[in-house]
Amino acid sequence: MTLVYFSWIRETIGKSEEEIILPLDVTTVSGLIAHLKSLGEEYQAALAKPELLKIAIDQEYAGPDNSIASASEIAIFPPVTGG
Amino acid sequence: MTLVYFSWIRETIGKSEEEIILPLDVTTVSGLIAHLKSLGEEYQAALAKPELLKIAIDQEYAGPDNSIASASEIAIFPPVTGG
Amino acid sequence: MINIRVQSEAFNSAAEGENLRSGNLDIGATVAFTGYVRSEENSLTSMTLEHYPGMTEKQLDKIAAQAEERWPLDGLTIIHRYGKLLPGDPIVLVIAASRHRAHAFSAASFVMDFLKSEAPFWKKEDGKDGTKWIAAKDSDLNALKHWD
Amino acid sequence: MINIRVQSEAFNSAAEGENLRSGNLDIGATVAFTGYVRSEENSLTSMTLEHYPGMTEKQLDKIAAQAEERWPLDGLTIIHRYGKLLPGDPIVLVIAASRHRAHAFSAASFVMDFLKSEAPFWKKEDGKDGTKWIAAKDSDLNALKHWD
Repeated sequence: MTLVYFSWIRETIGKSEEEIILPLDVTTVSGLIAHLKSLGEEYQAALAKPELLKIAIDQEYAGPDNSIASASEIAIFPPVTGG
Repeated sequence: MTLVYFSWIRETIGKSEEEIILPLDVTTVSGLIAHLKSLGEEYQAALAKPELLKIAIDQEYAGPDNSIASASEIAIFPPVTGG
Repeated sequence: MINIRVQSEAFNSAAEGENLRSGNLDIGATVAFTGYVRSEENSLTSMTLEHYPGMTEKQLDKIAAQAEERWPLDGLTIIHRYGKLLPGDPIVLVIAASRHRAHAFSAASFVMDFLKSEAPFWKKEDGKDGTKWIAAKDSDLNALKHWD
Repeated sequence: MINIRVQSEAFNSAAEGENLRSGNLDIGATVAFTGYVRSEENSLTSMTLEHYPGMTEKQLDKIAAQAEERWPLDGLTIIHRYGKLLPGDPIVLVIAASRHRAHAFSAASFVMDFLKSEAPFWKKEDGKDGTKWIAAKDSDLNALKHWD
């Protein structure tokens, strides 16, 4: 599974994308976030505030309870500010 | 006093403007319309339907009861259709 | 800045937009409305717009002043053509400039609604059914109720 | 006709409007929204827009399709820039074309409201207070409620 990061989440984690192999018990968006936070300080800092996280599974918006079982690309980014 | 006409009211009356001297008892917009209708068939035809008449006194919209005492130019035209 | 013009010539909407902004870096949004001569199923040959010189400008000034009172605008342009126009020709341009988009949208829409019902213009169509003056639409009068 | 582009280059709003109309004589109205890089009191040096290639286009397609479902449109253009922009530079252009003005106004305004909250763009400002990512505004989320 590919993870992609944007904006200050990308900068705080320190990379724009990475391949990840998840433990079998990580099956939802919220489980993924919790798992990532266990990987190090930079993840903890970037993902500390759930209200500032937007998630897209294969380029469609997803909520915390969404399954990530069949996802190939998951994006994590802050609320958007275009226009 | 100058009267000016626009659109099909101008075409029906057959002139775009005219100078007129009014009887002393014609003091309001509705009085003016009634007086003009007495001047001939073309005025009767043009002014037959009050709901299709818009009046401006010195280039400001006016209603049937408005005084025309100090008017120098009165315009009669149908509802507008610009834009 | 308020720019109001009544003219027979065509206008250049991009140049008018640039002129309205004229380097004002507070402006975050412009909304430009353009109205065109329609011709459904090629029913129309040409259109002639008559207006009431003097009163037209006064009415447009008044509408622009009302828009500026209601919303914090950085600029407003109103250009309306008269004379003979062909299908597809632009008739009217309204551009509202503001810090924030909602004000620009509201102001441009407000100006068009009031222009339609208060600016003394009249359209005459030449088409396959002959020549006729266009009747005012109830929908245009009803549109004013949004702004009460 | 729906035209959607995400690009670093500037756009020409007049040419985009002509392209959208492209001789369709049913079109009576276009509403063109342009958003610009603001710089209050010259606080801003430059702005950099990041986006999520692929998802951006998908979201814009979806917003455009929703607008076409809600209103009878004859055309809709959405162009959004990314990369480094300077104060006063245009960021986004939305043009809605329709037979009647109210639909063009509504559609352009709807597209902007949803683009602001759903299209994955992020603005970073370089200015006299250093470099910072712009925070999303509650007012933009609230704007969506108009369309429920």
